Amino acid sequence: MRLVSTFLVLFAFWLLLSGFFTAFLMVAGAVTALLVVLFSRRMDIADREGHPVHLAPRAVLIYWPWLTKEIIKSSWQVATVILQPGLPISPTLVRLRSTQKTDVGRTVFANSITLTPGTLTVEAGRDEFLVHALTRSGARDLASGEMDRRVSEFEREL
Amino acid sequence: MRGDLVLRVIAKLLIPFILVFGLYVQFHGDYGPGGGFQAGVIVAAAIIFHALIYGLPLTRRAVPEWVVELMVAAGILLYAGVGVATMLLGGNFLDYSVLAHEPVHGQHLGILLVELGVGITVTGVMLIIFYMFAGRSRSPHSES
Amino acid sequence: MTSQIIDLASWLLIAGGGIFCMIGALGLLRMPNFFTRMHAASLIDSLGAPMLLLGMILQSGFTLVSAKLLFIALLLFFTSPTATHALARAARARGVGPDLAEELPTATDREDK
Amino acid sequence: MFESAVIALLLALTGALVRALLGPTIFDRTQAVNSSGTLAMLLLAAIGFMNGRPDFLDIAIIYGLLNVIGTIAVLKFFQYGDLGDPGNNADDSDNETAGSAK
Repeated sequence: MRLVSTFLVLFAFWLLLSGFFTAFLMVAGAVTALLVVLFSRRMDIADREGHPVHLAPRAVLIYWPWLTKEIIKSSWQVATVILQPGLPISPTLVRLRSTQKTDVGRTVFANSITLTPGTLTVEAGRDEFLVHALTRSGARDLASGEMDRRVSEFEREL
Repeated sequence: MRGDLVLRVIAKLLIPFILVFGLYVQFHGDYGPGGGFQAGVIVAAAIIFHALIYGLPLTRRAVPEWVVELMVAAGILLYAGVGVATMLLGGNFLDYSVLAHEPVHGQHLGILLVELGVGITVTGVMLIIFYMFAGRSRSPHSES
Repeated sequence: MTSQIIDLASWLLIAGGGIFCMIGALGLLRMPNFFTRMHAASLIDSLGAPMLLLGMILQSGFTLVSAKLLFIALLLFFTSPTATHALARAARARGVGPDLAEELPTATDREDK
Repeated sequence: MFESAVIALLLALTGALVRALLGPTIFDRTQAVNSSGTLAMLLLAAIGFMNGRPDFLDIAIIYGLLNVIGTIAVLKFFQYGDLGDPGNNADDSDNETAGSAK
């Protein structure tokens, strides 16, 4: 079942890349997608972790808009910090507790932290992250745990 | 690097798409920038990425060394075979027009096969180079 | 009318993306040590690049070109934080100090913010 | 207008390259090279638009892919001194082996 959906996603990827809908290229795309599915099974990467299609709707509709807003907000802060002549930085390392249950959820959390400028994940452990923040206020925002809560909510219903 | 969960999960997500992209470049050589050489490099890069994250032994199990050696030989054989086939059919070496009834079809087929040969060979050579580099430094007992 | 609005929006996005890329590069030059520089670089990756790409998507309309631009944006979205995280992790393992402004607050005393 | 975007990207690229030249540690240089890879990718797309030939986008995608794989390869080499190492011994215990990379 998962292999079928992987196949469909990869075939759609091919069609969007190609844009030529001749018979030969369609067949080539289908063969390609099939080969890649089989090969990724052989490489042992075609499991639930490697193809989290069940998360896609929630990601696109709920999580990404919020993340975009966060990125814009913190980018603005970092940009003003860079442009000030005094360079008012106060680098901080924070340990955060993460409440995600799966590795995909932890990865989403870690990458969301890194993606927002001003904070970056240094160490992603099982239930504790080591985060470096450019300013103390950025670290405090992160420690309020809103992002953690949203990621946990997003990865639920697995 | 398998201990790092971020790298592991993202690599799992990414590698199939890189492979499809590589084969897309392979088959669209006559429409845009691309062709056998680039496609071979991209496919090899995907496999090298797998080796970087999951370690060489696992990759060697998925793509054994004899397969890689076979790929190098088979690609060149395909290339030369097309050439010889065109000669047998009465044209010059790599004169694709004689491969099918219509010259244009023949040219398409010929270019496709030759590019496929180039792609397979390039993938094989890249992987052999990588296997040699990566297997050399610490483990003299290579498990080929 | 709507096409003019879209045009204006795309130029604004492209201009903003260019400006943010330059700010990021400036930060890359100005920041005092490695970890703080990485924050400046992530400004390029996570705001400058998507703004530029979104502007180009608006310019090209609903075509295959914009599908490819979207792929580039998604690729950046997944890979750039991964590369940044790998860099930070490797640097810390190698002993490049983060040069902190204050002592390390633990997970327990973050509650009393 | 794409011209000004290209100029802005070139300026940013210059900054990143200066950092790559100056960078005291290997990680600074790797970071700068990674950033300049991103910028070069954007530059390819912008130049493609400027010339009205968006074919360049395929090359931009390839650039982005190789940028990440290259960065991780460099990091792995400096951390383990070996590209094929599975790195099973998890997290922080690799400091000693990292020393042998030189």
